[in-house]
Amino acid sequence: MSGWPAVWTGALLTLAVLSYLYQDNPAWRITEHLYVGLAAGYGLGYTWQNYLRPVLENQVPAPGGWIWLLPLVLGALLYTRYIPGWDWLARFPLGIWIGYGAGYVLAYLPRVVIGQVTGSMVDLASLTNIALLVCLLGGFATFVFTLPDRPGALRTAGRVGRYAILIALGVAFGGAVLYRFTLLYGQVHFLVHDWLGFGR
Amino acid sequence: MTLIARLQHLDRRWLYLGVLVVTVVGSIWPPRIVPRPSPATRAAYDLAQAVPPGGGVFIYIEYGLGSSEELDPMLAAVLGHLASRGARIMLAARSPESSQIAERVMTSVARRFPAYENGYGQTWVNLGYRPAPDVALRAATSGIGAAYNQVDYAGNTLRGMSIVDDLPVLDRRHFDLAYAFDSGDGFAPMIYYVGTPMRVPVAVGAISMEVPVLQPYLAAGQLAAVIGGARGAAEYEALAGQPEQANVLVGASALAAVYVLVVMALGNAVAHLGGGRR
Amino acid sequence: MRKDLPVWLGSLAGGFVVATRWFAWASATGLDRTVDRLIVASYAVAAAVGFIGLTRVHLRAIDARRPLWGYSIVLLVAMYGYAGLLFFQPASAPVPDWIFQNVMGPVFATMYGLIAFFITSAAYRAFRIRNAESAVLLVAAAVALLGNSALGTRIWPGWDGLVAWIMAVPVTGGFRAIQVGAALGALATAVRVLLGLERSHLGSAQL
Amino acid sequence: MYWNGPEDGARLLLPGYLGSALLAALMVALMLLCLIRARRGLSLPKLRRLPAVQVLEEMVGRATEMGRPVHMTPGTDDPRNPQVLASFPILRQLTLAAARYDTPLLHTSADQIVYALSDATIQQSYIEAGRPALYDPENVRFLSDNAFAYAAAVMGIFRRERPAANVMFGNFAAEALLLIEAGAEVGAMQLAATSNVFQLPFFVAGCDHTLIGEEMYVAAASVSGDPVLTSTVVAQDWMRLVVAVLVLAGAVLRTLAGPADPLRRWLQR
Repeated sequence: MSGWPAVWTGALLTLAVLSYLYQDNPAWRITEHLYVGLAAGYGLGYTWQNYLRPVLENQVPAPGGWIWLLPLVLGALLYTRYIPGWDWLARFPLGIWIGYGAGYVLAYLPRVVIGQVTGSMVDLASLTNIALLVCLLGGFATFVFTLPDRPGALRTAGRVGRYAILIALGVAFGGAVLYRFTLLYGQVHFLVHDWLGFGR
Repeated sequence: MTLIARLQHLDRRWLYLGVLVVTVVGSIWPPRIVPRPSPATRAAYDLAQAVPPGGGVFIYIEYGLGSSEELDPMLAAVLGHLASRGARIMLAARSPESSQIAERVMTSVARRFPAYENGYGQTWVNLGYRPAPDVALRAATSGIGAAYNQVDYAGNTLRGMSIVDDLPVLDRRHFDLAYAFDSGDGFAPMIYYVGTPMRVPVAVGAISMEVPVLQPYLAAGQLAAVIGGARGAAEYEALAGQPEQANVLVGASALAAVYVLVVMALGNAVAHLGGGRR
Repeated sequence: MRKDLPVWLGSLAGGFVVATRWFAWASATGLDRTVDRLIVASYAVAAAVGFIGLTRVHLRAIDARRPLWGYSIVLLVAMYGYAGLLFFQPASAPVPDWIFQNVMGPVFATMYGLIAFFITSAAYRAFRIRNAESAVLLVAAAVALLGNSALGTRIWPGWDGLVAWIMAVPVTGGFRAIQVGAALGALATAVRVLLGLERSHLGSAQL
Repeated sequence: MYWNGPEDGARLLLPGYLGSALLAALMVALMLLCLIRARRGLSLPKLRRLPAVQVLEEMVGRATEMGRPVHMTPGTDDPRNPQVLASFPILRQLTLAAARYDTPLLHTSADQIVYALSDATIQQSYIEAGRPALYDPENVRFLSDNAFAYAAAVMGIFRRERPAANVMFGNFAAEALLLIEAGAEVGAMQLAATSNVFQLPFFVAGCDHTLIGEEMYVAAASVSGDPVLTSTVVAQDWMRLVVAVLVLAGAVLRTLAGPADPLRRWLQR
């Protein structure tokens, strides 16, 4: 890496975070607040350097660049929430953002559903495929909301689906365990090798 | 019976200590296990193998530093393989950190290939991150330069970079393969905006916990291939015949698997022997 | 007007998105690309809202000498210091990059690493067999755990095949059912927003 | 673009969107139909009770007894994520309950715009409950838009302020388990709702109550009994039936007609 200051900073911060596991303590609290502060500073600084500054320097002065002022003003309206009496103006950007986002959902999500539907149109000559369809339709049955007294067949299907969902969740949990350990392993590796100089 | 009673009120910090011991041991003496390549990893390898020299590959890095341990070796293995095939590589990122990850891993891979070490702007480019990155990704399907404001990760202009001139649009005509290296949120935008409408084959380099979730998309053909976790990365390394960063991880994680199984068994034993306390 | 106009502008924006994504004539105008970029710009301008919120909360904590107010100073110094640095230098310059790599990086990675500890205590608490359902959950988790770690095949050569079948049938079926259902719910929510039925987020009493 | 060939000039829809457009149009039509029925006061089917949402009130009551706050988070995505949108009506319900019990409600968020929206929702809900003085801007906190800095801050807040109830309703990524265990450690009663299938296993394993996937979108209707919301849930169920029938019909056609079956290809047009 880049010398002992880097290694020692990293190691002490790593230990400070791990100390949370033992109990609340000043080292953890300092790290927590330092981290939150740096992350917020980074977010704002990065947006300025890599987005707003290029837009103000390159896009706005270009021919037809006035159009960029519209979104800048729209975004700035959000800050009216700090001005009593004018705070209703903040609803304009919020309303537009929400609507735009909902439009995205409506425009793109159905295609994903269609993909899942056509992907489920499997050849029933295979036992595996039949089992898949049973799991899928059973899963659908677990989500029916409007029949409080579900008829027997639907209830049975729902039970099959529930087991399929439980298996899926169990498998996902099992898959996650190792992934999580891999991440910790990286940090421990850093402590043991780079900081304490063990092994290899 | 006192042991059981004591275990019933087990302080969770003892479990934490066990985790620490297992990872320290795994870090110093990792057991070596070489996995056999699974069909899913082989599919990913074959996709990259099918990219012609000079073919475009778009790589969307979603994961952050926290997933680096698992995905960096995989990204390095795939980039190394693509570079050995002479593909033109365009990297984009879904967060500021992931743009730095893209830069770090790609420059280290480029050191092994002269055409990439000195070929920035021709053989590869790092477009970096933009706010609302998925919108930028979608915009790239109608024009990459405009979508990324004509600047790359470091703020250099994209104008005049031959890779952007030759591969101006993220579509099937210009790109043979699109990858998401993903810890959960990157694969869906790739399917929505790039895979399904533009018909570019989409592969995912996924953290292991994501693999079950990707199955429906793989089965439906919306994803062309998935490399799963440290194990998948080790398999890819084996296929591509490259140095084995991921392999060590596989051995260490075997220890972790045994430990967690023991903890699960212990939890059950305590609950049942101790008179079924919920 | 103060209440309804933002909602209708939002519906208009959403309708625009749908039209330009689906209809050939609307897509041909190329307007979608421009508007996407403008919306991104408006988001970027909002980037300081949270910054202001954090400043307010922590300044007040310091001012009122709340318990642990000293940590608020740490937070504010870090926040303004780093933002100030990045105002004058790109993130890739040596000093900001050093802080990112060697201060934020290790904290971030260790925070992720904490999950390994927590997943163990969750496994200890949560995977107790009480009935058929919890037994299924436990067995599925154990099978996947052994499969992922490449230990399964050492126990029994067919292990990978078993995991592949589980992945292809109950996992695909179960997750697909969840995903299709969630997509229907999300679609309904989007339509409710576009129809102006869902507006609790805009601070309206009417749901 | 590849579809800008001459033969595409006469197309109404871009290729690949026929199925989507039909699906979305059907959804909107069904929702409007159910909505009109609801507005006319015609009878609507009763919704199945979702036990998980019924406990919201109980959670606030428990916090009141213990003299500790209630915490809610919409997760770590921005408001374009429908899961985050679904959190606002629940936030409103929770705020109304908190106002009734006069118990502090902590709200933390990890996105600037979600923070602004939540703040507006909470303030308005306190006014609606007739208790505007209970609104405290310092209890509505943006913590960080970095998911792990957010989680670190929540972990600190939980240890210091010890909420007795924790509602996690929205989209969560890897930080989910940190929040769950931080809540479990201080003995909070926990309700979780997400469609993020990566995190569902942890919520199911670690929380007292979990809403899975679509249930989170139905929660608001279920808890409020509002006829307008209920009517849209009815439309969801009809759509589910349509999807199930399509899948079955497609599978049968596929089995009879082979890979070139017409239904699938038509849907993908």
